[in-house]
Amino acid sequence: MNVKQIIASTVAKHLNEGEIVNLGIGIPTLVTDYLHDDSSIYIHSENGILGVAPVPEEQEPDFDLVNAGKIPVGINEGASFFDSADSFAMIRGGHVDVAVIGALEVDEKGRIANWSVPGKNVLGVGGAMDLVEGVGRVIIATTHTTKDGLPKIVEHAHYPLTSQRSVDLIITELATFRVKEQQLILSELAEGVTIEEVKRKTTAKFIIELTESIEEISVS
Amino acid sequence: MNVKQIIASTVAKHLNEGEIVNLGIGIPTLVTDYLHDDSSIYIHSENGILGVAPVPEEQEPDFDLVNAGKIPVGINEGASFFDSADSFAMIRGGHVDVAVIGALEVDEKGRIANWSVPGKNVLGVGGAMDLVEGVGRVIIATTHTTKDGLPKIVEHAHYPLTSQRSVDLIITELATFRVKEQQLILSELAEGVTIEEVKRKTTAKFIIELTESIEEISVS
Amino acid sequence: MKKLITKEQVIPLIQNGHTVMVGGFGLTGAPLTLIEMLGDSPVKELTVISNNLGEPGKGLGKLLVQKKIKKAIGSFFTSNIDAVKASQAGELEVELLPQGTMAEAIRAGGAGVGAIYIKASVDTLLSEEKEMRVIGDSKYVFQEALKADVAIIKAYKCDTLGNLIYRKSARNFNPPMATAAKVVIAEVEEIVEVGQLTPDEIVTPHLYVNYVVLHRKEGA
Amino acid sequence: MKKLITKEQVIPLIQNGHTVMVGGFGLTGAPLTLIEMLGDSPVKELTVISNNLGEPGKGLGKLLVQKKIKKAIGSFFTSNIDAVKASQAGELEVELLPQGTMAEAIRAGGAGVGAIYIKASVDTLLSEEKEMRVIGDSKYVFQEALKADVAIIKAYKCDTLGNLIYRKSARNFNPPMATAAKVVIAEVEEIVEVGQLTPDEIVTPHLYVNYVVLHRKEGA
Repeated sequence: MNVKQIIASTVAKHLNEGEIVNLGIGIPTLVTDYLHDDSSIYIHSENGILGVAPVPEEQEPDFDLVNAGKIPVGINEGASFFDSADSFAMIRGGHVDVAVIGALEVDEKGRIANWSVPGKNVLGVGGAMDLVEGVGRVIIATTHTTKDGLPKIVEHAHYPLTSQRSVDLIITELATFRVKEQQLILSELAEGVTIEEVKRKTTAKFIIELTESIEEISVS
Repeated sequence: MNVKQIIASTVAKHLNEGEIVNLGIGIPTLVTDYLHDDSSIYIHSENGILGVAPVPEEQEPDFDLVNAGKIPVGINEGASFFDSADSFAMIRGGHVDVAVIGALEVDEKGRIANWSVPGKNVLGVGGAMDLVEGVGRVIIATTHTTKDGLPKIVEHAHYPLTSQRSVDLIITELATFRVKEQQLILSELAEGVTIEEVKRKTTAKFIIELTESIEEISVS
Repeated sequence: MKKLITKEQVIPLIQNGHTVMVGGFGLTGAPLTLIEMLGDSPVKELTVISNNLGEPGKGLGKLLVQKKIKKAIGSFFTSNIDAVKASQAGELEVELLPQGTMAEAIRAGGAGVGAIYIKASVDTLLSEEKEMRVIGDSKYVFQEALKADVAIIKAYKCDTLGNLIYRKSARNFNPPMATAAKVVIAEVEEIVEVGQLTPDEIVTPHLYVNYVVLHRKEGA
Repeated sequence: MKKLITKEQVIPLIQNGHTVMVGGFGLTGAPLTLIEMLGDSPVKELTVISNNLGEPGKGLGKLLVQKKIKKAIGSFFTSNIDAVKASQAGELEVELLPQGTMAEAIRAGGAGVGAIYIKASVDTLLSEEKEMRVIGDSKYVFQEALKADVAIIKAYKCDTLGNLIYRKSARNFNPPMATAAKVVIAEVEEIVEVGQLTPDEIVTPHLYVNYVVLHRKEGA
């Protein structure tokens, strides 16, 4: 598995059966690859679909059936289509259980920045603010560092925040952090990753409370 | 024709082809009886129908298909069903051209009172306020006087107003008034009715500008 | 079907003092089986949000004579003489809203919109104690969103996931109410297999529906 | 079909300085034939309300390089490098809204709602100059309704009355935009006889649709 696949498969493990999950652009869209076929998790796409599935292999892509990343998808049995106003009514009204989204940065209170880069004209915000304010749980799926190797989980965000709300879970290829009372808690390490590596690549303060099973892996 | 039929048939003459018309409870619902079969006037019912028609004679009444008066109706070809929020979005958003509604009173500025009787607990307002604020033209369909013979078109309303908006047309079994710049204009007389009779049964001030064709009838 | 429950499971969901939305326009589209179940429950002091209060002894009219309803928020209660009597006797508190304002406030509640500005009832007795605001060149009334603890609604069919469709004008307030309560119980005439309702046909997607009960035909 | 018009009839409907809503999420559900027609029109200084600005040279991207667009209101323009350049060069004014706020503000515009309160973007840089208000125990941003002079939208089929249905996720912003403009022009793939679309199937009832043009398949 590559880095993106590691992140997406870890996210999949943190979803509960029966949940309605919105998947953001990029890594989050890969999550559907790691749900088992008889899963009762339903994927919501903010452009107007409940019940997104991978495109069936034998099928031609249909450009009238795309996800939030404008990539052709398939649908499950029991799926439905609706307009953008109704779709965001679901998000804003708290009817979507989980959002999995990317981030430019996460600060040490668990708040994210994922829409604007200072000094550049701001030309995109998309649905991230609606999702972070509206859904039950927010899961951040991101590489642990930037392309240049700089930490993305930082003491203070350099970029403007998406919301004052703290997210619930931050999942990278190295580790998983829970956020509790605006505090980051390192709860899982990926195979072969040490606490020291995570500390070196993270400038935000965090508490360590590894879940047993994962701790075993990390010390093995 | 009885009084109600005279009023409803006069209303029908004042509707234009292509208009979307909402019909209120009571006399207004009779208007559909006076539209010709190939009319392009479409009837909107605020409980969620566009394209109301009379119940076809051979058909059993369907109590899942009722008008605003909770009376079973039929539908035209091209009719559609929607929920109450979407239905009032049409009304409030100005997408319904005409509302035909009843009134307890009309004042001499053409404003109506049709929801509340002072001294009694107010227990009903319905959709009248939404209609008067939202639609293009408001046509009042009412008997000229109360059951007790008292004028309904009065100098000042005794009952609370439904809106500050003046209606566009007031149609009774005796006469039709246009409302222009908050002034009532007697524009038509029913067959056999004299200006004197209308004056006697109306306490609101009004101007007389009879349309030619009707004037001929009234003097004949 | 996992969401299908019985009367014994419905009763504890609605508790003393709860705010309950009840679908229907008059008796059309009203969840009569669910209302019947509430009639057999010891629950009391309910605040009911519903366009009407049924008819004397029918629908919500039953709960009214059982004195289970403390307060009613809706648009038209005049058609039930028992509501008029209860209000005059000081046994029923009434909050009247224009029908469209009510429908839109329920939609807002479900869509995570905090409040809306509506023209209906501006400068009338009905809103004399309400906040007004000029937006553009019109005056609007401030209306907070409406939400409920429980919504009981009536649909036509559901699939085994809980997707709903409605029958003709029995749709009315049911879809917006399905979005605006913490717990949504739908009474349906028929349950079909998932996949039987097409993605374009579904009116209320399953994420809004917590529980389903089967409609009991009168006399059955 | 009375509402069916040609390019020559479309062009004069959209005038210099007009505010134009344009449906679509990326190119999915975008009215490409109508946009093409605008490209051949001398019209300029348009304010465009659309989620995106197409792609470089495609869809609205075409009108952008023709410098017909003075201002863009939407949620995500970053995917078109030409929009980024035009903005940096001071040739394009941009107003960014969270995608859900935009969708809901358009719906409000169509539904005669003057303004709405939304949580998304509260206490962020995006709304630092916006009015806030606490309702219940949450903070909301005040958002005025969005309306337009003209909406150009894409639908799948229409009947000869102008009722519309959409295809899969090509629905997106098209139905709310169909409600929020003085003049609505729908581009459709197919016209069917009235009666071919059932009352439950119709998504946009004909009262919202002023004109229809036929979609021209690429290369055709």
